[in-house]
Amino acid sequence: MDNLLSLWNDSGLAQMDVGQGIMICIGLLLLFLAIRKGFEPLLLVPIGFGGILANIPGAGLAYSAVENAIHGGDPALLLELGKVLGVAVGEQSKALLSAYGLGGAEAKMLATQLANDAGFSNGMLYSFYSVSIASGVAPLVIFMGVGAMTDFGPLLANPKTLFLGAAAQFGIFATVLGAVYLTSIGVMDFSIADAAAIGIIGGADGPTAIYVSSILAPDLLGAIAVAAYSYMALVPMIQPPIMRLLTTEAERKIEMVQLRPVGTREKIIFPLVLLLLVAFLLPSAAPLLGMFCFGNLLKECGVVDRLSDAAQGSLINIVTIFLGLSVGSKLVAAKFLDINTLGILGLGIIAFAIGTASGILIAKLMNKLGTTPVNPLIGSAGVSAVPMAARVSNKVGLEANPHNFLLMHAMGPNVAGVIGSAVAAGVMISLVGG
Amino acid sequence: MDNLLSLWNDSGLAQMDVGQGIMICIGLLLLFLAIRKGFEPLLLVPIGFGGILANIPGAGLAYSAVENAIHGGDPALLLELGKVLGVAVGEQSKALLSAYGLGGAEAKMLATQLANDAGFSNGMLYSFYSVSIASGVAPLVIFMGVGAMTDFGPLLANPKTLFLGAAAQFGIFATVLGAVYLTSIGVMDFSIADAAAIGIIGGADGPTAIYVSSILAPDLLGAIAVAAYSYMALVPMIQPPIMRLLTTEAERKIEMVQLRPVGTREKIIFPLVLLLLVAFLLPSAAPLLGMFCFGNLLKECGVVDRLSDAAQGSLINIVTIFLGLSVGSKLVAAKFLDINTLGILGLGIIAFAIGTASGILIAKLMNKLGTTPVNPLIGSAGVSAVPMAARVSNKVGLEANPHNFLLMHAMGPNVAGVIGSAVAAGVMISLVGG
Amino acid sequence: MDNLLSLWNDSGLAQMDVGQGIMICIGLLLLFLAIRKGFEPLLLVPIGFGGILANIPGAGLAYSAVENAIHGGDPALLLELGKVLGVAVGEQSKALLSAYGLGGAEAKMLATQLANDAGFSNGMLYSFYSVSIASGVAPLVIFMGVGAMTDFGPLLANPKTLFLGAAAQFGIFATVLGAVYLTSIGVMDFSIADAAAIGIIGGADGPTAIYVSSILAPDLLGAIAVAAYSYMALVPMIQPPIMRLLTTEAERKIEMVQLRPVGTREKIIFPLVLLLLVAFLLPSAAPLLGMFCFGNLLKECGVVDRLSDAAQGSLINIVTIFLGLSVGSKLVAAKFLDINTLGILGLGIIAFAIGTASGILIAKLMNKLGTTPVNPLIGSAGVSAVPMAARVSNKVGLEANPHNFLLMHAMGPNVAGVIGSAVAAGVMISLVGG
Amino acid sequence: MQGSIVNQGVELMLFGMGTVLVFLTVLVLAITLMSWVLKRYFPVLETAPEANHSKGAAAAPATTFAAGDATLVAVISAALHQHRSKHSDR
Amino acid sequence: MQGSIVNQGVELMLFGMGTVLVFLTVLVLAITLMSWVLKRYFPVLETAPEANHSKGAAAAPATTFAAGDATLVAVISAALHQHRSKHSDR
Amino acid sequence: MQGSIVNQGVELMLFGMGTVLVFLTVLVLAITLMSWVLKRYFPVLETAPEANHSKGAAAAPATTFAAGDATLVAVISAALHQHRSKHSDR
Ligand code: NA
Ligand code: NA
Ligand code: NA
Repeated sequence: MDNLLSLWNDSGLAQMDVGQGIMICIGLLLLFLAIRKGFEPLLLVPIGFGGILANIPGAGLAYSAVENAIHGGDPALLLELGKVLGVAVGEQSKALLSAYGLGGAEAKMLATQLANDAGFSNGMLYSFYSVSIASGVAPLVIFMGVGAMTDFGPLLANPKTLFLGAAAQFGIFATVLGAVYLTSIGVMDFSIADAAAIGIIGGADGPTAIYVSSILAPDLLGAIAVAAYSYMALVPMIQPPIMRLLTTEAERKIEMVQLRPVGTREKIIFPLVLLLLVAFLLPSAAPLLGMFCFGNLLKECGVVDRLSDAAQGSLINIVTIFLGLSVGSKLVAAKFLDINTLGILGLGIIAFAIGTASGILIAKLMNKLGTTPVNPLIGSAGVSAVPMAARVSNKVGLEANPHNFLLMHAMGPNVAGVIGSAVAAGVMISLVGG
Repeated sequence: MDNLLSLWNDSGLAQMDVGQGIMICIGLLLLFLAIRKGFEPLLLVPIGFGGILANIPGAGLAYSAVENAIHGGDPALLLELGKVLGVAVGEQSKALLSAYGLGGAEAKMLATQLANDAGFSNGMLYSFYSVSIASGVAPLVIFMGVGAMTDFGPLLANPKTLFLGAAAQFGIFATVLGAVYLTSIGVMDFSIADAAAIGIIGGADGPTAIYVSSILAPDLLGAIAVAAYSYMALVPMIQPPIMRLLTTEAERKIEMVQLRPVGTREKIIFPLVLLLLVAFLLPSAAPLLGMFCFGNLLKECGVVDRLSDAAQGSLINIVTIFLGLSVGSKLVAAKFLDINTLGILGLGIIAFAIGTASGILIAKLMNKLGTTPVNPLIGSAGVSAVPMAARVSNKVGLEANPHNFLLMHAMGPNVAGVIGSAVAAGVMISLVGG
Repeated sequence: MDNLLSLWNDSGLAQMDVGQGIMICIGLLLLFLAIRKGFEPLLLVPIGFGGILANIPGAGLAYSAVENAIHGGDPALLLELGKVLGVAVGEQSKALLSAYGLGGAEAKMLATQLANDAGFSNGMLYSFYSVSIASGVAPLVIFMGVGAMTDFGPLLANPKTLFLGAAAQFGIFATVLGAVYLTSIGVMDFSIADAAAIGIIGGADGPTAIYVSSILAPDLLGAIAVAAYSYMALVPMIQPPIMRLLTTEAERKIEMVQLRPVGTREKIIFPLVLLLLVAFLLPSAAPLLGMFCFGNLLKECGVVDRLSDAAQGSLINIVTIFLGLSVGSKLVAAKFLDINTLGILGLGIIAFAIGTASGILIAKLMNKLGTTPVNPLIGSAGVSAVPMAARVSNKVGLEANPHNFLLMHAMGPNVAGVIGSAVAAGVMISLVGG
Repeated sequence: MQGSIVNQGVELMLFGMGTVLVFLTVLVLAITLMSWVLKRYFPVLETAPEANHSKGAAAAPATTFAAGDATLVAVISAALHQHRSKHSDR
Repeated sequence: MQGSIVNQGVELMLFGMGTVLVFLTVLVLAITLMSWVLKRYFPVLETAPEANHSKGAAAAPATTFAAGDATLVAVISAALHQHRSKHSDR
Repeated sequence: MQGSIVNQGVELMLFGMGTVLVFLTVLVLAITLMSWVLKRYFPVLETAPEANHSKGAAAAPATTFAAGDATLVAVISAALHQHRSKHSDR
């Protein structure tokens, strides 16, 4: 009879709260969007599934050993935990959790020892998160793989498109402003680090967003990653209206000059040039752009195809599985079901829109100032969201002029946008993170 | 001359004891069975090889830094270790080892610091074991890969076969009873947690057995894993006599109705249904069944083939290598050469036999009660041992009736058995492990 | 304005010192040699790139959290660090760094806690190094992959060629003598452990050299690995003059007897025989040769092709990426730009030359003593550098006699050299490392 | 004490086997319900995703292949084999 | 305090956007310089490595293919398809 | 002190080189013994596993290929090339 009670008490139905139910539904929704609607499935399937796992009541998969001990420990253990965490006797588990979150390394170690001795251990997703994201490794490895899949040929053929990639990053910083404004008027409650992490959604680049959030705002990581990947999937819906609004039919019909062929040596030297500029100008962007350049060099140098294949094949696939599940571990009800999440979702879409608009407007300016014709539609590709945004530029261009193939032209600003947002990430980590 | 002595003292021959010699022979035997007789070679080749490595005298590959320090340290170091582990001066290394095994997290950390400072480090296999099994990660990742290789079509076409998968788990619990009985009459010395871990051999599912043992009875893990994989390889010898004994010729000739085709959407939704049931009813099974469902969803959803291929390809292969070597690290003489190992081997085969019999008997019952004909031979496939047990059902069926193809029908109970033993694992972890 | 200053102070140009500039140039040189000249690109591309990353001023990618805290912390933090590391107040960061390097495990842990609490974390490359090399795992896994790619057929067909593989290891020990001699006359400053690690360059085997250095001389690892891989790439230039000098035209023309075919069973049993010899005679070589034999058994046993493919495919490729970057992390200016590095480079090439000469001379002796003809050119392949040295033997042989195909005959001493240097590594770890 | 561990074993068996049975019974019900709901309320959609998964019917060109050209088929497949055996050395 | 975080945000925007622009402008200059140097000082070498990368021109045999043999092409590609569809089941 | 490290080096050389020689000599003996035992006591089994490993002789179909059909071979290989160059763009 005791066992029956114990089984029932251990069961999910007995421990479920409303928040967890809602989060499980959100996880199912993400899976539906990913599988049925094709929303960035490579990330959103693991994230959605991880979100469901993280909210299984009583399983504690997303919690550390100490958090699990605080949720499930007996009063004697809580008393001891309170001692090492400096919380007065009689206070609730919430105070313990917050003291653990804010505690120094020594207090954390002592609390972990107590929890382990009492038989509590880290949840599966918590372990995945520690190894893959808290260490910073997974987003960097994925960025290396992205580098090994990126062709900088179009960018090298027309380096001026880098300006479009720069312009589109205005979406990032405008969003930072928006976030601090919402805080200043008391609607939301974001720190400047939170605001910077939210802004990076406008970079339209998943691994960059996850990397920055893991450093500047780990608590918001779940919402930021979900927003970033969802809006990247929605690019074909978000961008075209803005593109049509800001360009004339004549501009959309502009045909661009055929790109010159780019030599192997240029492609090999480019990642090294970029790396050296990062080294000299912005070391805080070195992990992200360093791994990106490394992946690209593996691909272009032509003598290490084994490594290049691993970087863009088995390695990135394996890491994506754990990265996705780990992001899902941040979708626990207590942290996700919050007014701030709504703010993040709202600000994120504004970031995409402003980035798109900035890219187009600067492209129009370049078209006015320069001699070679620039179709402003390629400006929107500067937000990155590779290669979706470039395809959108091509599609809207074809609608206006069926002989106008913008895809390769848009790939220049598209990959420039990746570099641009990594640079922005470096600046923010340097200014806000230290 | 000192060097010559030092080299000789370091050599294996000088340090070898009988137990290590026997264990090396057992390792060679496992390799022979795996390579020559085809006994589950994917696991038994690494396990056998790891077993040999673990017993190399003087190498200490399977020991932690502290254990290596206790074996090889000078008296001054042993004195200091004794202090932090609370063992009186003058006692032997055996007391130190046992105090280290039972010690709290803090004592372990201090002892490790002492051992590291004295130049001792973790053995290679100990490191593999910590990362892959003690963390719980490797069996879970392999279970994900198994999920990505499993087709639930036959089960969905005929859900009633789940009862056969349930029935066969009786082998697990009957074996638990056997183990506690042997303990109660003083023949063996198993705790209830040991008994539960031994019972899971009857689940005929390698990763589940390793996962449960790593939590409930790490000391017995080597013997349990070896028994589980050996008996899975022996299924074509263990099951047919029992199947022929419990069925009549007429029953074995029963032809089953062609299975209905199962749609893609059913296959996509099934892992989510299973996950939600686990979440609501048995959260302690969430890690195992969660990863299993995740792998299956990756495979079935059709939009993340990269991840599905990684899960059932490079990732599972890599993890299998380290899992096997790590299991081998538990084949050290001191722990394996024990009367309890004989008990485990004996109880394990009983578990298989009872599971087989239960599955067949329930299948006979279903045949009596229901209207659609059920060939009782598919009941034995409920023990899992995928896909060997299903093939055995098919083979025995063909012997009785050359037109009777039971393979697809037996795949239903076969994969049901995987779910059933994972559920049993969850119950045992919930009741015994907490 | 503060931000502008902060950005400038964070930039690489403001923090760059001459040493870092030189090391970045060395990194670029390694990349040039690897990509343009084909110098062992699989390792030297990641090593060169890692070397550049490690020397990005201000990024601290190759430093631990504590080292980063010492470089960038405020005086209060340095004071606290000084306390736990036992350094008097007012001393400089250099004293802190050296105290941290020499400190015990407890002092290191306390210092790490302080650094983490102050917001400093391990650099990316430092993390890679800890996980892949300091743990010893990466070289061992690569050795397993090399084992899975090695065919022992030619060695088994003509076991006497093992003597050539033994002879060539004289280069290792002669170099040890050279290193201690240079130290004794005051030119260099190597400990006996350093000398042993430098000698292993003569083993002409990358993972063995990295494994031994990581244990005996971690500070010299960067220079040793760079020397080992560079000279392996230079084998076609280093060896032929020595080969021509030590052999007569008539000797170079000697045609060898066709090798007998070797059966599958011999190939399966060989790695086990080798493993047992290691277990009985030289346990300190067990990690290296154990993993090597394991990889070879996976390949030859024919029943675990999945695992063999993983070991020589995705797994070795992934590990190579991180091993290379991690080796690069040891190319920091402070440690590499040192007179000792010149000594290592000079001694390394002497090791290759002596190894080559010893192999050839012993081959000449075998030719004199035995009845079956031995072409002395295959002796040089005993240094390993698989398969480059065997190809060099073949090429020089073809120059003397266009019908003289030595490739398969040279593969015997070639793989024997791998075993020989792993044995030498075991002896040195046993005698010097303990 | 000896009775105690046997009691624990019996309890573990009863609750364990009970849970397995209850869980798998609920799963049978859930699967049956799922299949019924899909068949009843979303019948048309079923074929579409199936077709998406079949990935370009390779059968079509094969059926345009004139029967009786057995010799040609043999020649071509020999060429294929030869071609492959040449290139598989790489 | 409220003003303060807005100020921080404005500063972050100015310095951040400025750095992005400066960095990418320098990158444009560096790329242009690199391409110019390569074109100006190492012009001959360029074609060689390109050829190395193209890995055996598959075009040549195709162009020797006599036009008008459309039927044969159809037959052969059908054979190929059949061959593949047979072997893709594995 | 200076003499001491040289002595250590000499000792390391003697014992190291000695161990390498002894170990590899024992290995030579062990290999020779193994091969002899296999040949002497298990001679018949040897061919069977070898055959298992050769994995389907691809040569047979190629030899049935009639000589003199050089033109057809050229046509077919051109078709193959064309087919591949078309599909390698993916
Ligand atoms: Na971007
Ligand atoms: Na089972
Ligand atoms: Na060697």
